[in-house]
Parts: sequence; C-alpha cells; structure tokens
Amino acid sequence: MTTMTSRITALVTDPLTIAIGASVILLLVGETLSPGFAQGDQIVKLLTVAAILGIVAAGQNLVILGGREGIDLSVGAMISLGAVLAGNMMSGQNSGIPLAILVAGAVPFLIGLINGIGVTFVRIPPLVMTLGMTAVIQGGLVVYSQGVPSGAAAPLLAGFINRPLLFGIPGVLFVWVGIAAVMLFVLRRTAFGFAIYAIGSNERAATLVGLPVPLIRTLIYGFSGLFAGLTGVCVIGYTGTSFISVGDQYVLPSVIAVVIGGTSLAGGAGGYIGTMAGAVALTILQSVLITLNLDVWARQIIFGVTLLALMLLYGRQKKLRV
Amino acid sequence: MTALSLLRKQPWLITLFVLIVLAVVNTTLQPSFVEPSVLQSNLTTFLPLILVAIGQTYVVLAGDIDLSVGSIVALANVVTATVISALDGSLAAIFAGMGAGLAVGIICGLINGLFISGLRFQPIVTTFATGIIFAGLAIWVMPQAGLPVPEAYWQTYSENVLGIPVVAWVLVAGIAFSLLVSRLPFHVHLLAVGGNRTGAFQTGLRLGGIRIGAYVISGCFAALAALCLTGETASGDPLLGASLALSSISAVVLGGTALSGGFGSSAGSIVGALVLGMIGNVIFFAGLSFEYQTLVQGLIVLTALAGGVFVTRR
Amino acid sequence: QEKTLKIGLSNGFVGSEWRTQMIEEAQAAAAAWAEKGVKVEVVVQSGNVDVQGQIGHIRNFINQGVDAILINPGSPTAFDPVFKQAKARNILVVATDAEVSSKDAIYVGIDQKAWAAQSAQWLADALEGKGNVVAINGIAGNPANEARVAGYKEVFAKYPDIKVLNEANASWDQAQGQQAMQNLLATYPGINGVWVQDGMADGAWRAIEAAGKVKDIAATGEIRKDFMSRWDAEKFNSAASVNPPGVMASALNVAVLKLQGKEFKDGIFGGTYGNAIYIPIPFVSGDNLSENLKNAEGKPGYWSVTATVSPEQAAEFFK
Amino acid sequence: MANALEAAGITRIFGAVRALADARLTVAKGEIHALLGANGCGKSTLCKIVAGAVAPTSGVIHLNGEEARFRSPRDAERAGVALFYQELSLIPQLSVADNILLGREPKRGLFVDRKALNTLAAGLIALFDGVAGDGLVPDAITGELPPDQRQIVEILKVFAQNANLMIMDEATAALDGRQSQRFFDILKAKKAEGISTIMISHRLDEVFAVCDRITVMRNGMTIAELDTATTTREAVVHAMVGDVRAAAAKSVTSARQLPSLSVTDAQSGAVRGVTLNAYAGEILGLAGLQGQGQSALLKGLFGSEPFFSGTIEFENAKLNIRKPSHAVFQGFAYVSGDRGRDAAFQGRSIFENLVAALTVRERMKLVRPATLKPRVNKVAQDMKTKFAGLDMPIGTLSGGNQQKIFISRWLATSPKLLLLDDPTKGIDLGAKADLFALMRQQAEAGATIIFYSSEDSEILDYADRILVFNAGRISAELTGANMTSVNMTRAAFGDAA
Ligand SMILES: Nc1ncnc2c1ncn2[C@@H]1O[C@H](COP(=O)(O)OP(=O)(O)OP(=O)(O)O)[C@@H](O)[C@H]1O
Ligand SMILES: Nc1ncnc2c1ncn2[C@@H]1O[C@H](COP(=O)(O)OP(=O)(O)OP(=O)(O)O)[C@@H](O)[C@H]1O
Ligand SMILES: [Mg+2]
Ligand SMILES: [Mg+2]
Repeated sequence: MTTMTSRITALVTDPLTIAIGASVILLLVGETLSPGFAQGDQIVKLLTVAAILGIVAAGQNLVILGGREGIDLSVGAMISLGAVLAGNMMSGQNSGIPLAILVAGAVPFLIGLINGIGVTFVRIPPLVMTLGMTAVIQGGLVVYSQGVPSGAAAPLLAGFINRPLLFGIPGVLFVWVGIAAVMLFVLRRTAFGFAIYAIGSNERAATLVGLPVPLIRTLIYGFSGLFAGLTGVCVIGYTGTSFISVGDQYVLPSVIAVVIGGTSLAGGAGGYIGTMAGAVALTILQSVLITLNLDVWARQIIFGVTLLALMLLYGRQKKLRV
Repeated sequence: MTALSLLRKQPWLITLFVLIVLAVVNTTLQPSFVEPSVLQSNLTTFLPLILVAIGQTYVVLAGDIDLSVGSIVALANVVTATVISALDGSLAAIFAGMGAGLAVGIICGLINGLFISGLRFQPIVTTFATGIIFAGLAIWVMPQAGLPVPEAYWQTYSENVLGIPVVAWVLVAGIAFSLLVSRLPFHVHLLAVGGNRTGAFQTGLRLGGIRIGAYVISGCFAALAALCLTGETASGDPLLGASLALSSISAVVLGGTALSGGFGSSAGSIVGALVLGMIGNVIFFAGLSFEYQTLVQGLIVLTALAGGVFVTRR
Repeated sequence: QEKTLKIGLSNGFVGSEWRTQMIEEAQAAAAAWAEKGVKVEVVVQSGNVDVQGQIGHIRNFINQGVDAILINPGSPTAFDPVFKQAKARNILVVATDAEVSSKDAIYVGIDQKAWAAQSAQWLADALEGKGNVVAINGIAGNPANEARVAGYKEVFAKYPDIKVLNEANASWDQAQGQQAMQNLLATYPGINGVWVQDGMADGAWRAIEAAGKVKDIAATGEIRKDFMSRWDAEKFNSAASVNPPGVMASALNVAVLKLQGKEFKDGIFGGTYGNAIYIPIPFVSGDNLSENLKNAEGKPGYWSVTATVSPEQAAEFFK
Repeated sequence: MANALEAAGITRIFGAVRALADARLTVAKGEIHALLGANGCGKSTLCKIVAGAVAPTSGVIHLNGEEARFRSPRDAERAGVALFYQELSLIPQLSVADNILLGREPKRGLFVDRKALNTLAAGLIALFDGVAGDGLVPDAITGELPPDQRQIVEILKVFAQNANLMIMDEATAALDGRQSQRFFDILKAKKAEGISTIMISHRLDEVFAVCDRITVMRNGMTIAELDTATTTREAVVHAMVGDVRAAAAKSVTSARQLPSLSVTDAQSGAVRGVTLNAYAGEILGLAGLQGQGQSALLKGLFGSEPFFSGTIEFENAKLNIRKPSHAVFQGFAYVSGDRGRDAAFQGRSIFENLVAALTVRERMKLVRPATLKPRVNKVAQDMKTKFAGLDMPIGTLSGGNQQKIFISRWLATSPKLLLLDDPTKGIDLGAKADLFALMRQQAEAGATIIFYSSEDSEILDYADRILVFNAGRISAELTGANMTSVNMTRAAFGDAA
C-alpha cells in the first residue's frame, strides 16, 4: 500500500513526467488559444526546433552532470563557430558536407578541451571560464569572418533539417534519436558514463577509486564543444546561412532544458531523457508565447512565471530541517 | 606569514597588482590618463559595474548567484525616470524618483531571496527567470528608451561636491560599505552559509534572513548602479544594463571570491571590476584594429582569471 | 601641411555582417578623402557593448582628443550628457542609423519610420488593400524597432481591410524569425502578407517555403546578396527597403566637410529631434532586383545593397 | 527534581524508512548518559530531533519538566541544548575561532570584536592543551586541520554554547586515547556543575569508564535503560545486537616467506623515512597517536599523497605509484574511515557505488549490469550488508552499512594489498566483527593487509604484527607476546620498546 503510493508519488514527481506533462498542457493551451497549433505537421516542426536545442543540451547535460559547478556558457559561441565553419566548408555544395561536419565538430571540440583544461587544471570556475571563452570565440569569429564569405548550407543539409525524410519526419529528428541512443548508452552502459556520474557526485572518491578525473572532466567539456559544433551544422541547415551571433539564443535555454529535465546543477544526478523532454517543453512554451497575441512585456512575464512554476514543481533544493 | 599564504588569504592583492600594471600601461599609452578629468570620466564609466559587483559579491559569498541584476538595473532606471517625470521634475521629484528606484531594487532582491531561500528554488535558473520578468516589467513601464530626467540630476552627477567628484564620493561610499560590512557578524554568517549550508543551519544561524539579506543588498546595489546610470544617461532605457549580470560575476571572481561561496570579499570585487574596465581602456589606447578588439579583450580577461586563480589555488 | 582629421567611430554590436560592412565602408570613405589630399584617420571602437559601454567609447574618444565622433547609437536619449561633454571640447558628434535626442549632435542617416512605411506601402499595394497580415519585429524597446513599428502601423491604418493578426518579436535573429514565422503559419492558415525586417525576413521566407506557400504570400524581404539570389530564383513576391550600410560613410563625409569649416544650410535639419539630415532610402523590388544582383556580382553572400552620400552630394547640405 | 530531558514516544518516518518507531530517552540533571545501539538504529536521528535539526513525526519532549517544541536548532540552543554533530557542522573556510563562536560572536558596537573572539577561542582551545597537537590555534583555517583537530573544534563549539544539555554524537570517533581522556575529564567537570551529557559511542570501554546510565536502542526503539554500575558489557552488547561474534583468530605466524611489500626510506609530508616489510597472509597493524604518519603512509602507498622519495617494491617489482590509479592497477585497495568525503557517491545507487573500483581495476569500457550485479551482490552479502536492493540510493543506508559497501567495493577487485585507514570509524560492534572476519579471510586467501585504527584495542585484538609510529617514523615493531597495551603506549610516546 505505502509502496504503491510512494511509487505513484515518485512517478508524479519524476522530472520526466513533469516535463512531458508540461509539454502536453502547453500544447493544449496553444491549441485552445490558436486552433491548429497542435496539428501533427506543426508538432513535427516544433520537434525539429527542439531537436536543435536538444543536441546542444546533450553537451550541456554532460558538463552539468560532471559537477564542480559545471556549466558551459560558451555553447552559443561554439554553435556560431560551428555554423560559420560549416558554411565556409560547404559553400552551398553537397560535396562539402562531410568536411563541414568534420571541421565544425573538431574545432569546437578542441576549444571545449581548452575549457576543460582551464576548469580542471587551472581551476577557473566553469561559469567564468566558459564566459571568457565566449568572448574569445566571438572575437575570433570577427577576425576569421573578415572578407571571407560566410558560406551557405548545402541543399542536401537544408533539406535534411527542414524537409521530411521518412514518414513525414525530417532527418534531423532521426539524428536526435540517434544522439539520444548514444547518450543513454554512454551514460548507462559504459565505464565513461559511470565515471561522469562518479566525478559529479564525489570527485575525491572518484580519484580514490583510481578514475582519471581530470581527463574525464576535460573530455566532457570537449564533448560539449563537439555537440555545440554539430548544433551549429544543424542551425546553418535550418537557417541556410550563418552569421556570427547565430548561436547566442541557445545558451540559457540549453541550461534550462537540462535543469527542467531533472538534472541537478550540483552534478551527479540526472540524465538525458529528462533533458530531451525539457527541450521539447521549452520549445513549445516559446512557440505558444509567439502565437499569443500579447505585448512583448506580457510574453516575457509569462515566460518567466512559467519557468518559476516549473521550478516550484521540482527544481528545488533540499530542505535543511528534514 | 609568507607572501604566498598572504595571497591565499587575500587573493585580490594579485588583482590589485594587475590593476596597477594596467594603470601604468594605460598612462604610458595615454599620458592624460592621470589628469583628474580623465580619471573622473573613466571612473564614471566603471562605476555601475563596480556597484553591481559589490552587491553580487554578497550573494556569491552565501553560495548563491544573481543573474537578475541587469534587469533590476533596467527596471530601477525606468521607474526612477518615470516617477521623476510623472511628478513635476522638481528637486523633490528627483528624490522621490531615486527613492522609488531604490525601492524597486530592494523589492526585486526580496523577491529573489524569498523564492530562493523561502521556497528553496535553484538560484541560477530562478534569477534568470525573475530577470526575464523584471525586464518585462521595465518594458511595460517604459516601452521605449527616452524620457529625459531633469538637467539638475545629471549635471550634479558629473560635478564636484566639496571639491571631489560625485562619482568619487560614490566609490568611497562603496568601499566604506564594503569595509564596514566585513566587520559585521552578518559577514561571518554569510561566509558560513556559503561555506557549509547544513553546518550553518545546525549552528543555529538564521539562514533565511542571511540569504535574503544578501539578495536585498544585491538588488539595492543594482538600484544604486541604476541611479548612477540615470545620471550618466540622463534618461530611462528598458534595455539598460543587460551585460551587467555576467560581467559582475567575472568581476567577483577576478576579485578573489569563490563562486562556490564561503570565501572572498567585496573589496576584491571592486578591484576586479576596475580591472575589467581598465582592460577595455588599455585595448582602446593600444590602438588595436577593431576586428581584434573583442578577441584581445577576451584573451586578456581569460588570462587574468587564469593567472589569478592559478597563483592562489589551494 | 594640413592637419590630420581624427575621427572616432563607435559601434556597439559585432554580431552582424551589416555592421562590419558599415565600418569598412566608412574606412573606405576615409581612404577616399586621402586621395583628395585630406588626411582622415578613423579610430574604431567596436564590440558587443550596451549603452553604457558605448558611453565608455565616447569618453575614450574625448580623452584622446578626436575631432569628430561617429556613432551608431544604442539609445536615442542616453548619450545626452556625454555628447554635451564632447561638444564642450569642441568635438563634432554625428549619429547614424538611429536618431539621437541630443542637441549637441546631428543625425545623418535614413528615416527609419519612412523606411518601414515604404515597404509597408508596397505590401499594402501588393495585397490590393486587403488581407491578413502578420509582422515580425526586432527587439521591443529598441528605438529603431519602435520607429519602424510606428511606420508600418501608420500605413496599415489607412487600409481598413488589412487586418494585422499578430506581431511577434524575433530579436533580429534569422533563426528566431524562421521559428516565429513557422508558428504563425501554423496558427493562422489565412495569412496573406508578412511585414518583416532585415535578416529575419530571410528566416521568414524559409518558413514560407517550407510550408509551400511561396505563391500565396507576399512578404517584405531583405537586401543581402544571398537572399536576393533566392528571391530571384524562387520568384518571391517581395520587396525591401534598403537600410544601406553606407550610412556611416555618409555620416563621415558630412563630418569631414563640417570639420573643414563649412556651415550647414539653414533649415536643413528636421526629424524627430530637429537635428536630423535624412538621406534617400533605396528600394529593391521585383522591378530592379536583377539590377541589384548585377551590382552584387563578385561580392560575398552577406554583402548588402548599399548607398553612400558622396562628398559631392554631401556638399549640398552646406552653404 | 525534573529530569534534564524526557523524550517519549518519538517516531520519525523518512519516506519508506521508519528511523524511529518508539524512542524514549530520559536523562537526569548532571549525569553522563550513554546512548547505544547498532548502526542505523536511530541514535543520531533521535539526537537531532532533540536538538531541533530534524522534525519528529510524533512524540513529546520535555526539558527540565517543560514541554519543548523546537522548529530549528536555534530554538534548541536558546533552550540550552547543544549537539555535537556526528558529521560535524563546521565551516571549512572559516577560522577555528569563527567556527567555535559562530552565531555568538562577541561584539563591540555593531562589529565583531576580533580580539575578544580570539581570546575566547584560545581559552577554549586551552582545554585540550598538550593533547591537541600542533596547529590548533584560533586563526587556523578549519578545513586545513586534520580530522582529530576538526573534531576537537566541533567539541569546543558545543562547550562554547554553555548548554545545560550537551549531546555528543560519536564525539570521540576521530580522537586518540589521550584526547578522549581529556574530553572525558572535561565532561566530568561539567557534570559537577550540573550539566548533563548524552554520549553516543561505539566504544564500550569509554562508556563504562565515564557514563552513569545507558539507554540502548534497536531498530528505532528504546529497548533497555541500564545503570552502568549494575550492568555488564555482555548485557549491553546483547541488548544492542543480540549475539556477539567471536573475534577472528590470529594467524599462526609460521616461518616467514619473502616479504610481498617492501618500503624503503619513504618520505612525504608526515612520513619521515619509513622502511618496512609486509607479508602475504598477515594483518599488519599501524599504531601510535593520531597523526604520526600512519595515514600518510597508507595514502603514500596508494598514491593519493605520493611519497617524495623512497622506494616501494611489491611482489618483487619496483613500483612508481604517483596516483591512485597506478595503485589500483597493481591490485591495491584503500578504505578510508572518512567515508562521506572519500568514498560515498551520494545520490547514486548502491550498485554504482559498488562497481566503481572494479571498472577501473578491470579496465572496463562497457558496464554490463546483468553480469556485474550478481558478482558485487555476492561480495556485499558476504559482508552481511543490509540493503533493500542494488538500485536503491546509497544514502538510504546507515553509516555502518555504507562502510560495508565501500569495503565490498574493494573486495570485489580481489585486492592483493589492502590498506585500511581507520576503517571502523563509527561502525557498530557487529559490523566491526564482520569486517575483521573478512580481513582475516582475505589474508588467508593470500592478501597483504595493513590497517590503522584510532582504537588501540582493535589493533591489539586483530593485528598479527604491530608497527608503532611516532613523529613520522616507526618507533617500535611489536610481535607475539610483546604485543601489549603497555608496550604500545610506551612506543607511541617515543620510548623505544
Ligand atoms: N534524512 C534521512 N532520510 C532518510 N532516512 C534517514 C534520514 N536520516 C536517517 N535516516 C534513516 O534512519 C535510520 C536511523 O538513522 P540514524 O542516523 O539515527 O542511525 P544511528 O543510530 O545514528 O546510526 P549510526 O550508529 O550509524 O550513527 C537509518 O536507517 C537511516 O537510514
Ligand atoms: N539528509 C539526509 N538525507 C538522506 N539520508 C540521510 C540524511 N541524513 C542522514 N541520512 C541517513 O541516515 C542514516 C544514518 O545517518 P548517520 O549519518 O547518523 O549514520 P552514521 O552515524 O554515519 O552511521 P554509522 O554510525 O554507522 O557510521 C544514514 O543512512 C544516512 O544516509
Ligand atoms: Mg549516527
Ligand atoms: Mg555512527
């Protein structure tokens, strides 16, 4: 009896349930306010946008799980970097896509490793390290994009993101599912994944069982860069062209998607399924707000209040008097 | 006490050293730097960040963070400008406007504190959300930048009082506040709450009051920064201050305060904010081509952070 | 030997190629003066800064002792005190792209409201005075955005059969513009026209294409080469007011003439604050699209259609 | 006269866990009262309820005859109750003086009176003069102190409150014999002033030496209230755990083979030239006062605080161990007594906590729960660990059961060299006996075992050979009949035996 109730309580308070519930409610609200909002076609488009956020949030998720105040604010600049690099590699040619993906993944990965080294070995707080790196990348982009055409998406890539591939679903959604499968496998079935949780939960203990803590921490920042770079490729596929601030709008949403997906900002607890649900909920919320015919200040306030309401449901810190 | 252990206890001394180096470099590049009018003009530029960083420090010391300070600045600024013009623009109206601005800061800080300490919300996301709300309110109060404040306000702000510029008085007041607070029991309690929250609770400290107090101080200093910005810009602008949240955190860290809480000082943050301001200054007077300004500035800030943290890390 | 004219240029946003082109054209204009024997040195401060950061730029220029300051300002009113200080040091201040309220500065640039009205008028005509319209705006509270919103509202107000269904904000961000359009298309199946500004137009058109509604919708466009190429190829029903990146060069040309001691003609100033010299606003529509594309040949994809008030044209403003 | 404390019918339910079912605790004025029970029986929870840090589900508390309802530790403190927290309530970044007087700083006007603060703190520190060790000064940074000094700071923090009822939840766990003795002297002095103390300890010697009465708990219930004078150890132990296990037999040291481990002239911060041999199959005990280099030696061997110089040879191979992973790959294992800091992956499952070392030792790339679970489950069961399921969070276990999990973590790797750094800190008698039986089993299977304990009796009872440490050096080696308390104590204080 008690176990039944406690199981139900556990289910209801599970971040995943809440994020999915929030998504459904938001869809219903959207549909009521403006009929057509929750059509199948529109939902697929929403999911496409959510997929782009979801991919960058995967990297953010790893960094946050790794603990020690892990957060990567440089993902926005890395997305821009990935988009600009990919655009230049492709220049609108399908044949350039492989090189584009390679370069747009590798360069942010390497910069992410630098973030990781700063955080791990120099012990700069992640928030500040990645913020500083943002300025450096943006500055680098200004220098790099001088006189160089900022390129364009290849038609194949644009179609992959924007047009249905199979069963009316665009390719990017399959990619997202693939990334999700990899994330889940890595986090739940590999020693590397176990190690991420371990260092996020107790770094000292992780060192004492012989885990290469600095290496792991450095790598997860690298992976965050990698995911951001790949997001950049998706973004240029979505928008066709890139410009150097194209990624800025993803920074805080990527953190919020992770948090409302139930990953603790303290590290060591959470997972990617919740983050995916968080990305979807956040995307739907933003869409609903765009469709609402309201003044901008009212939209902003509704957005803020909704975030607070989600926090109320499960983003709370532990009670001190138990 | 060895030099290194002194630096560990007062890591902002390194930042102070960096500041002195920057000042020397700047004076070489721009000999007029030491002229009083130039000093005053630079201080006027740096002041809002200094003030916001002082307030941010207390929140960070308690182990929290305040990303809403930029929006509080905007809201306090538009409220001040609106109140002054809604009344008659007289001297009394100016004071009423300033009072309203400060009240906005205090209320915003209180709201943050209540959510975070009272309802146990997660600080980063909460202050991000309240920041969006405060910014929305600012646009509601004043949909578009404008609404000049009376000349008496901004003239006074750029003038001298008792032979010393008003901005210098504000800085002195900020430093005095920082030194006084550092000697209050509140400050130790703040460090305790940030250093080991459970332990602080078990010791019987009033956690709620302390954390809310830190947010109120932060809101208050954001409002003070807004009043300074109002003196600097002579008008209201709902988009003001957007960059202050993140740069104030950089200033706090540069000033030797641990982002995880429990260690540091607002005096350090003042130095940190001055360093951030001076870096931009030096880059300009070094005559760098514009394409490189953002990059070099980013690199210097990152190097300064890395250097400071590297020397003092435990 | 004449002294070198030192001109400071403050730019507070580095996220767009439009701004880069703006600065480069101003530098090119300065180089052009050199060929005429007038030495003009442009000192640029450019970074992602807010109003306060730009005030810092101005202070640095004042402390450095420049002869004139050119600024693309982030606020109409916030610079009043600092411009006053510049004026007190006998520094000429010229704002462009967005008007400023200071009586110590002048504005040389386009009339943002007229800019919007021009394309809104085209849209109204394209819809033959009736239909459902949505608008996608930039950042609420930004002065240029507010002026533009006022511009299109004024035009649509004249057409009782044009109904503005919704106005979204997308921060001048192309991806957000695309996302906003996508949501609007899903919610309002009967959209006939879209009024959208700058790079967001590119995003909006992508959403229109994805929805297969290119034939059914008339929407304003933008002026980057990439977009114009698609516009031409896909036969969009579009037109765009040009906000030329050359405005900064125009401002520079006016400033140099003024520094050379010329006096402005009486009654030349107008605008919201009585300190503006408005310059012509080019317009790209189906009629002159191919011409504009030809001009863009050899330029990078992000290159924008531009126009500059030449020194000769600028001389017209003076006595 | 009313009792200092009367707590009755106290229950507390945490989710599905019933921590307290029906606890009762009566403490008279001016008595030292022991609260005993196995790990996880609810002692700490009961004390935290009395001190306002945990809310009871039901029950009534009377202090000096008046009903008390505390909503926070602050309320309790006002009513004269002070609690020594088992996990300590110190702020690592603050100075010792700040910690001791936190929340009751002497003031001058509005400001903290630093001078008075330091004087007051120095006065309290003086209570442990001569036994506290170097470095315990008012402006030392608390987080940089060794465990025993931190524990003393927490004790002084309790004394500073001038409470009428002091609750000491395993306050001696990290103290050495002399420090504990001083502590008890102070308690007795306070008792003379009419101050009552509740003392939780897993060391029965202490309990019988200083306590007047004993309350024994089992499974969240108070099951016995005894007078120390009229009861026996056997009775107490029986009340606590039901049955007593026999101590593991010592190995009959036959003619020694070649040593499996040889350390030559090892040097590190606290180790000042140690040379030793250890043999496969033996349990080598490290003794001496707290902080004489025993822990540092173990950490050096494990690479977590590598030696500056000296050589380590293991199974005839010279090793260069610079970090723990090097040691793990050699088949070393290290168990710390500070499990919260050094071992627990809080928030993670018992399974994850169990396999952490195994994945490193076997250089796994993939983790297959299906094959690993039976393996680690067996190890944990062998240690008689009590848990509901491998997927439960580690935090649902009591401290003692957690410690068993952390030992099982290493046993799963079949270590060849087992290093134990005060592994029984805060675990109950039953668990302790299980642990030593297991150590013996491992030794008999051929492992080399080196262990340090802050409790001399454990070393005397379970070690085959003893090395006594003093000031970073080995001051004596005790074997066979020389392994006596007297010899150990003499060597500990520096007299070569
Ligand atoms: N905050 C909590 N949440 C969940 N369970 C808890 C909590 N606190 C205590 N418990 C449970 O209550 C029981 C009693 O714990 P308590 O700490 O009182 O034991 P104890 O007697 O102090 O044990 P030990 O000798 O190990 O210190 C344990 O089973 C524990 O799992
Ligand atoms: N805040 C908490 N949340 C969850 N569980 C808790 C909490 N505090 C204590 N517990 C649990 O209560 C139990 C006992 O707590 P406590 O820390 O007193 O054990 P312990 O005294 O360290 O055990 P031992 O004496 O065996 O070493 C443990 O299972 C612990 O995990
Ligand atoms: Mg306990
Ligand atoms: Mg215990």
